[in-house]
Amino acid sequence: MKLKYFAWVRERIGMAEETIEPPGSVRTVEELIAWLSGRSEAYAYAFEKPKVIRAAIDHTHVKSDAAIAGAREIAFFPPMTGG
Amino acid sequence: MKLKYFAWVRERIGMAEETIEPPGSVRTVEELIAWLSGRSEAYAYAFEKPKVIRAAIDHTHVKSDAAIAGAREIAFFPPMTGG
Amino acid sequence: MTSPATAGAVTIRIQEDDFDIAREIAGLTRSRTDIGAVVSFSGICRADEDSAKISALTLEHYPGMAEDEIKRHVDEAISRWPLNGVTIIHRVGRFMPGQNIVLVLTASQHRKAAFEAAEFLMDYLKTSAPFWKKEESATGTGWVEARARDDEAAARWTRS
Amino acid sequence: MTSPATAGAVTIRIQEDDFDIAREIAGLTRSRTDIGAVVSFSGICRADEDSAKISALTLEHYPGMAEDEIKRHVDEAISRWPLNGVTIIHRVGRFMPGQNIVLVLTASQHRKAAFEAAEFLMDYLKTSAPFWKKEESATGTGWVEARARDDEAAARWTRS
Repeated sequence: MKLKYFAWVRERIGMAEETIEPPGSVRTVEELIAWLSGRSEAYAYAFEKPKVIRAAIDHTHVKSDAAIAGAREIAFFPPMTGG
Repeated sequence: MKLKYFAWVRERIGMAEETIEPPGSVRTVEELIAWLSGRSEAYAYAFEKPKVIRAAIDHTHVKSDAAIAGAREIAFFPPMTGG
Repeated sequence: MTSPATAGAVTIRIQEDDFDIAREIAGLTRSRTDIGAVVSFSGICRADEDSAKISALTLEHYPGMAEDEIKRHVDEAISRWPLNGVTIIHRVGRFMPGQNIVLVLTASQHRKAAFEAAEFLMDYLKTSAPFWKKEESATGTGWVEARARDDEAAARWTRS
Repeated sequence: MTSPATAGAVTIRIQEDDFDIAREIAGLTRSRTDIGAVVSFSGICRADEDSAKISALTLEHYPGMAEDEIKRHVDEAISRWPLNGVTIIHRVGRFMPGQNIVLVLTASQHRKAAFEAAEFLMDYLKTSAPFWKKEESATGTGWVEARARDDEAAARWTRS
């Protein structure tokens, strides 16, 4: 699946998008965050306060317990500040 | 004092403004309406439903019991429909 | 009864000519960097006022009082919301469906003040500013009657 | 998740270029005689965001989702208010104080629907559309933090 990062999540991780294949034990958005956080210091820094991070699956906002099965694109970003 | 009429009050009375000197017994806006109504059929028609008529003294909305003493200009008109 | 505006640029005009919203907004915001929100309301002559098909609308006003009454409400809006500027243009004369009738512009640091002040001003223009509308339709001409819903809209701003 | 708009003209654009409010309003109202009220909201880059003096603002967005998310809220606005048209333009890129950032236009027969729908759309753009602001000031650059008051503003539209 494709992951996308925005704003300071993107800056901390150091890239805007990547394609990953998480293990089957990673079932939800929060499990994906925990798994990513274990990959490197940069991910751990980006996700250090997981409650602040917002997620979207295939362009729709989801909660942290949302299942990731079947997702084509998952995005992580801080709370929105547009308008 | 000068009287001004607007919208259908003006049309019913048949003029836009006039200068009058009501007798001293006419002290309030509603007494002025009653006095004017006695002048002719046109005035009686314009003021046939006095509760509908709005009044302003010197450009400020007033209630029907407002005193007319000292007024320079009194206006009568239907409820406003601008905007 | 009229107190001076305490903040920002205030423009009140009653005119026969049309207005240019972009030019009015530019006039309110030009070379300022403290305005974050501009709300505009344009009131337009409709063909389908209630049931009858309207062919034209004539707006009559009370010169002098109309300006004073609008000024009073602009002053009140400025006392209630932190506004950087207010522009109100009310046209008078005869209008066809589709033509502009009234413009209310409010500018503020934040959107809430700009939205609320614009709604407040429109509600009071409808119920308190001395303007009257006469409609022309296939069945004749007649003065528009005031609507209870406009009085209710204005009443919600009354401070207890 | 996206249902088609059920009424009126809907325009959603995310662009770097500035917008022309007069042209957008004309596009919404041209040759129509059923629109009585047009509300526009323009959001402008301010120099004095909270305390620091801002020299520039950069707007980043999530292409694809931003359009989808705005569309969902426009569809909801159309389902809640009798609207004749909605235009939303959100700019992205780098802005100086005084420059336009966002435009929301709503058109309806009556003013109440146009005002409420414009406020609803702005409240949701602020809290739900995937855009992020980064500020530049004399003390450096930093991402703007979301405000509790924006969440509260959006929450008032939640239907129980």
